[in-house]
Amino acid sequence: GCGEGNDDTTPVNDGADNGNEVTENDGNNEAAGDGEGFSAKMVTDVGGVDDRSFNESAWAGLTMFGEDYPDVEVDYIQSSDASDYAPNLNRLAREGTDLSFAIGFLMLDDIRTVAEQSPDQNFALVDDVVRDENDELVENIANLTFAEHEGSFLVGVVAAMHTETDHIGFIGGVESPLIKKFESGFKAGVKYVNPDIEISVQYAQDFNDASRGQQIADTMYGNGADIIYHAAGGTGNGLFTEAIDRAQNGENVWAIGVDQDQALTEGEWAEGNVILTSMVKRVDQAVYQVAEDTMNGNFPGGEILEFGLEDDGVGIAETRDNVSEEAIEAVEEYEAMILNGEIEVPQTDEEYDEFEDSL
Amino acid sequence: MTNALKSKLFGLVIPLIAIGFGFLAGAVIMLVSGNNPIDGYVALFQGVFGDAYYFGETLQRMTPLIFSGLAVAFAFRTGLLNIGVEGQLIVGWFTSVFVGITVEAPMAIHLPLSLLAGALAGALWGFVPGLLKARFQVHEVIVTIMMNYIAMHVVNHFIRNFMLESGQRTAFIHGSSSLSSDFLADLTNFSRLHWGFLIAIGACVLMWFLLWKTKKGFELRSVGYNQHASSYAGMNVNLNIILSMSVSGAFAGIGGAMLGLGTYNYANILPSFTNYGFDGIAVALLGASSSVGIFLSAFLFGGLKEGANNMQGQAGVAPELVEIIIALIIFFVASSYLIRWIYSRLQSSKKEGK
Amino acid sequence: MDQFLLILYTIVPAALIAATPLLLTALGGLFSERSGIVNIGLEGLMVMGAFAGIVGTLYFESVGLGAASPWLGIIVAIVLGAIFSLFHAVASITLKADQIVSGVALNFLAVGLTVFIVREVFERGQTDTISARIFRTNVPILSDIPIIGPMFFSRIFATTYIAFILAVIVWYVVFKTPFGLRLRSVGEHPMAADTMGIKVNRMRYIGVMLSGAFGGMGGAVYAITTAGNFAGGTIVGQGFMALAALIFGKWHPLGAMGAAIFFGFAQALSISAQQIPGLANVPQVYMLILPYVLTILALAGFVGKAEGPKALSQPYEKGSR
Amino acid sequence: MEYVIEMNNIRKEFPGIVANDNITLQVKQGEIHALLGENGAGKSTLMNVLFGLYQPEKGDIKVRGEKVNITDPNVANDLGIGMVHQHFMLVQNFTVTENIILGSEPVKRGKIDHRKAAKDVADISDQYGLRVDPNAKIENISVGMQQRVEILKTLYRGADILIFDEPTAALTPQEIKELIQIMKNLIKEGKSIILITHKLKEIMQVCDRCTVIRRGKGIGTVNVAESTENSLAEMMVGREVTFAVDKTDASPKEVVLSVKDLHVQDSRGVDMVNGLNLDVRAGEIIGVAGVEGNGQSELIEAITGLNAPKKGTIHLSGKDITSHKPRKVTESGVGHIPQDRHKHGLVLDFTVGENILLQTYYQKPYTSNGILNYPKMYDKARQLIEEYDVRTPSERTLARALSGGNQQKAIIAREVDRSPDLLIAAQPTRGLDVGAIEFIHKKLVEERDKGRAVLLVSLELDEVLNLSDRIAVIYEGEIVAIVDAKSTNEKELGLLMAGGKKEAGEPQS
Ligand SMILES: Nc1ncnc2c1ncn2[C@@H]1O[C@H](COP(=O)(O)OP(=O)(O)OP(=O)(O)O)[C@@H](O)[C@H]1O
Ligand SMILES: Nc1ncnc2c1ncn2[C@@H]1O[C@H](COP(=O)(O)OP(=O)(O)OP(=O)(O)O)[C@@H](O)[C@H]1O
Ligand SMILES: [Mg+2]
Ligand SMILES: [Mg+2]
Repeated sequence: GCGEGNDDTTPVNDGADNGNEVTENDGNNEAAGDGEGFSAKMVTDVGGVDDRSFNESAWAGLTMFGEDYPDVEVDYIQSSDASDYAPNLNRLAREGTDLSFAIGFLMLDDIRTVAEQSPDQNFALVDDVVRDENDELVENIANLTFAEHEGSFLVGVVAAMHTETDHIGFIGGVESPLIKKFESGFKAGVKYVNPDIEISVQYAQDFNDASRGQQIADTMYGNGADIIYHAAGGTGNGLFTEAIDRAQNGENVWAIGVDQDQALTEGEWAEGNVILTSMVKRVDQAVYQVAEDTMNGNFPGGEILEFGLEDDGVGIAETRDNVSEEAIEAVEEYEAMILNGEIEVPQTDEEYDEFEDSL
Repeated sequence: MTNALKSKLFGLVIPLIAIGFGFLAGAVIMLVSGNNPIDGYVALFQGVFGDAYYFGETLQRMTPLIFSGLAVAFAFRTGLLNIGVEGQLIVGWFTSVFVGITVEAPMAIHLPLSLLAGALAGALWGFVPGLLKARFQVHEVIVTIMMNYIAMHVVNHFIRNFMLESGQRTAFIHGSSSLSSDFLADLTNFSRLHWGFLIAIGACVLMWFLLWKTKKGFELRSVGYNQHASSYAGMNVNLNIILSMSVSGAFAGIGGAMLGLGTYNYANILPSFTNYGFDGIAVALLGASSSVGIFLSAFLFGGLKEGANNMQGQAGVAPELVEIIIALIIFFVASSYLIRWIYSRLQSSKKEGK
Repeated sequence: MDQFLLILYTIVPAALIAATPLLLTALGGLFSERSGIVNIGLEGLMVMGAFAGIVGTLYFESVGLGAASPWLGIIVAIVLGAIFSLFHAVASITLKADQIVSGVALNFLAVGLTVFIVREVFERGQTDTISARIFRTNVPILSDIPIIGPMFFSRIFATTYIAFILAVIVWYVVFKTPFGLRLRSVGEHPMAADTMGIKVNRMRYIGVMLSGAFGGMGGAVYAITTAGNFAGGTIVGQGFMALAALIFGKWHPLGAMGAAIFFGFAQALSISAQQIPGLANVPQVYMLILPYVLTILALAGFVGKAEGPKALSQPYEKGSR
Repeated sequence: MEYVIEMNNIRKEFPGIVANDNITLQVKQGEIHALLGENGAGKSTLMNVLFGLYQPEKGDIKVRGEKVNITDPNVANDLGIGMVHQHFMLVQNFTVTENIILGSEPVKRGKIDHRKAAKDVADISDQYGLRVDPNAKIENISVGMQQRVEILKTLYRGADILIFDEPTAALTPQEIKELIQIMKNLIKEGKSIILITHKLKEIMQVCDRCTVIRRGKGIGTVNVAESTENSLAEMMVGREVTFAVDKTDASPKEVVLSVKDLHVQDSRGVDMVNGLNLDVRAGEIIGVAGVEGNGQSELIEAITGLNAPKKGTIHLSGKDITSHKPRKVTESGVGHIPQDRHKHGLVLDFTVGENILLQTYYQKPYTSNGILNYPKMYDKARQLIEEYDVRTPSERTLARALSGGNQQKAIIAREVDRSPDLLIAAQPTRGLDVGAIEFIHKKLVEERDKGRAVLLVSLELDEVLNLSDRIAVIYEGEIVAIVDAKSTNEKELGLLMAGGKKEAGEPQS
């Protein structure tokens, strides 16, 4: 959920991996099971298609969709900066794309405008909900959201079970309602396990300042926190650097990754990995599912789809080498409680305050 | 006379040659990296001229660039390097949107008021380094760099705490302060082209007029070239420095208003700089700090950036290539010495040949 | 009191670490500007250095050089930075381009080129993360000194010490050696230098290339010690801050060192303050803008006029005046 | 081997101009050889060719009989040629020693050996009687001192052929005297000298032979002993030149400028003017004579509003203008020809026309309602260019491209045309050739005769004596004496300028 960073990385599809041709589309949305003539494409936000975050994940979902249905056409366009969103969405619409994904809530306003202008085409927004002037959902936009708070709750549980200092940290990127979901859910998870654990929270107000991330982590660890969770994109790199450094120094500190199974790409050093676990967000599955449904004539236009624990839309990462048996058991237990409604995970500051009072 | 004409013509030819060289180098890079340069450039040009929509977007995109270019150039003419256009643009964006949201008035009042607010905010952001330069001889480059960061954080703070509507942005401005134009949008197939484009053209004329046709402009240029002689001639050097930075900031501020009142109709929390200000440095320098030059180079910039999106979609060429091409064009323009040298070589060998 | 010291024990090392890339790059800028060539392209040189440092480290890691990899990566960055700076040198010295324009072009080129190459090599917009790291160290014995030890000699990267030692070396070279005298003369009065038989353009090439080497090192140190990988957004603005440090320090190596520490300190303070009881409730925006406001106040208050080398930004043409 | 230097048929072109056209210069061992010519005649160019800064298109150079190819100053240095440039080639914020050793520094373990350097410099300065403070920064020492540093630079490198390009233009009379002595010492030590100067008197005084060039062409070489000032001038300009300023007696009227008890500090806060009193009347030229640095600049700055006085009053035609802004002072009727025309007088990157309007651009008809009227401005500029004989291709040519004399004429046109009640002329002829000097002197006298008050500040005693009606001697920020120009002489002035009292003549410390 932290692709808002200004990662100027905008790699390109050199055609090899997606084997698509630009085909003239007659604009008709025939819903055919074999996918003949069906096209699903996406516009990345400035993070780029390989941001090791939700853009990459979304593209993985589309790619898989393309592999499973060889006759469909999948593709993406990357945005170099925020002013590219509207033209890029328009570009897809103009090409007659059957289903255009906008990856990231930053495209909320742009997708609304474009969708209004191209009422015959289907769109989907990842991470937010589009409403028109009358506060109604838009017919030709599907809204894909995730229960980041629930996933964050679970890694909060893991953190609470592992902390030895009873002090845990959270580093946010730029403060926004989305990142607040991560923060609130995480804090709730920690407190649910042990209300006495101290939690330090700091926002870097930047998704790309590793130096800031490192210093925040340094201060948090220095003040006694031993596990830090981040939802801060590139700023999080500083957290990992700091954690590795301290681990190398013999300190028992951990970091928790976000969006993807970050232990696979980050956190490694000579004697192991400082990433305790990660909160993954399965944008790939969500995208795949919506694309498939649309192809089959079931476009969920005007609906809000929330991908949560239930359908594995969010959860803790596969890599759990560092997580104790106990913690995993606890996670499973709490997951069940969330699913059956016993625990209502907070998403905002207000909800969190209520939640904390209720403990 | 013919000599003067010749040198003027030559001044026009150099950027063209430079642009040619830049594209040539881009083609070589495409070849080396396994792309087809012809496909790439066809896609690039189609991405600008291929459809009224893209063309409209290109014009929309160049609008703030014109302003940031003018801002840099205006200060430059007065001997000041304004690296703070970025910050001035950000506060201009925010303030114009603030007025656009909070004030209710008929369009005839509201729109100019919002633009003015943007201009004033930008001017204030330019005034500070100008004042410090005039009063304490503090180097404007450092102060403007610092002011950029201050602008971004302060604006984000205001939006986050007082004006946040959905996601990371403020509410939409009232229609009465919006530059958006159904007419222009229809004309260009729903692009976001807005009336600000005409204001930008007006601003080019205004800068040219200010600098070359007014008394103040005469003083500003004079101070830019020689502060000592200017003060001997009775001009108030400090006042002119402050004025220059403020006007420069005002241009930048209106550039921000173009985004706030035209392109987006809201302001949002900026996770990082917009880069319009920094691009403005390049636009101004490529345009030789002249109004016409800035207009053309803003078009080149806007077009390249717009076309880059099509280039990746249609020809599979990375959009960074455009950045490389821009860098090389700037390089060749700056190194016009090289072009002149080659030219004079050609001339003399022609002579010898006869 | 203890509380206060504990805070300093966090802030001071953090400040020194944050100052390191700025200082290195500012020292580079010093060589270039002292020779009379404005270098607004420091940002681009840092980008190139960060790129080369990370790619170099990854390469040496992959061929099994282990802990030596980041150091070799830094050396690669120094060399590549120096080579890349030739772009600025050729344009502004040989081709007599406007030095600001050429620097701006360099910045554009660095970002475009590195990301383009990263894509070619890694087939994605960012590199892998390095796993061979440079770690913070405690200096034996010195770190045991009370108060001073935990502040200055604990948990600091070796690169930080290297940067500070380099600042002193640069000061010595620039102000005590014939090379330094010639370099400065070229930046002050190139024609005078020319009449004394000094090759003006050659000195300027050396100045710019040194700025490339140092800027490259600065970028690499940042990327290797802090970011861990390279992407287009790894270096955003640090080069401009280094330029500010250079001017703030009045084009003097030790001045630049002071300025870099000042920036680092202000940043560390602004970050740590939020976790200091009492300061934690100050609205964050004040802390975020603190480094920049402090800098402006310092400049207006006591640093004041900074005059650069006299011939700065003027191309040298034999016989002109 | 009669000639140490032989430059044969030298040709050097600049874009659009032939600066040296087939010039031949032959210098004998042990002589002081003068090179004479109008501004822009090509003297500096010729010397820069000899020194290796420029490559000639044609011609050859022989040094001590051997043909050489001087590709850069290093080669010239190796051949024993040293040059003292017209515009000093000194790094302002370096010390004297650093400037001298630059490029051939004594080194000890990688570090500049300052001790040895200081000793070497001291040795040479003793040998030739060139006193300098080796540790002083150039920016803090006088022009005369700076010149000695320039000479020491060449000697330090073992030069025995020295080129002096207009060395006396910026010197005080005392310094000129010392320089002449130094040159004579150098000849005694076996050196040869090429001297460029516009001051015929100096040529007559020290030179053996003189080569004259005009508009890039060699006119000829003569023995100085067989020539007169007039004959040299004629050779140079191509017509007869009058030296004496042609003027009638002054008829002073009411007081225009009245300065009372003026105290002024310079930019560093040092007291430079200390209780100065001075009246200038309409219809007279008052010359301020004094050694440089005795408060002349500060006096002018205070009058023109560039520097607010600490104490005292300045009245113009009875109106108090103390501490008024420059613009107001100008409008009250003050014209000012500043001493440094490049720094203060002109915006070199503006056109000649714009420069000519630099004081009046904001007035009608050039500006109305804040809008400039360029056609009117250029009309005016053309008229003045004509009237004041400013030689420029057009009014739209950049001021930078004009020769010093013509730049000065443009400034004079600008300042005089406004008919100011008070005209302040600071060093109005510095570095100009006799033709231009003649013109400027004539203009100043004309203004006086029109009833203007003229305040002339000059380091050139001849000029002060020739032009002024009364002479005010300034010493340590005070006017110590006012003498009648006709009844005084150089000797008396010299004494007064050095702080001697008029009657008693006893020197103060
Ligand atoms: N670098 C240059 N580029 C172009 N033209 C030049 C250059 N230097 C000199 N000139 C031209 O060459 C001619 C001779 O110039 P030079 O400096 O030799 O004159 P000069 O005799 O030394 O004059 P002065 O008495 O004023 O010192 C002038 O007309 C001038 O315009
Ligand atoms: N780069 C140049 N381009 C064109 N003309 C030049 C250049 N450099 C010098 N000149 C011209 O050379 C001539 C003589 O130059 P010189 O350096 O001798 O100055 P000058 O006329 O004596 O003035 P001053 O002594 O007051 O500086 C002038 O006409 C001057 O404008
Ligand atoms: Mg000359
Ligand atoms: Mg001269």
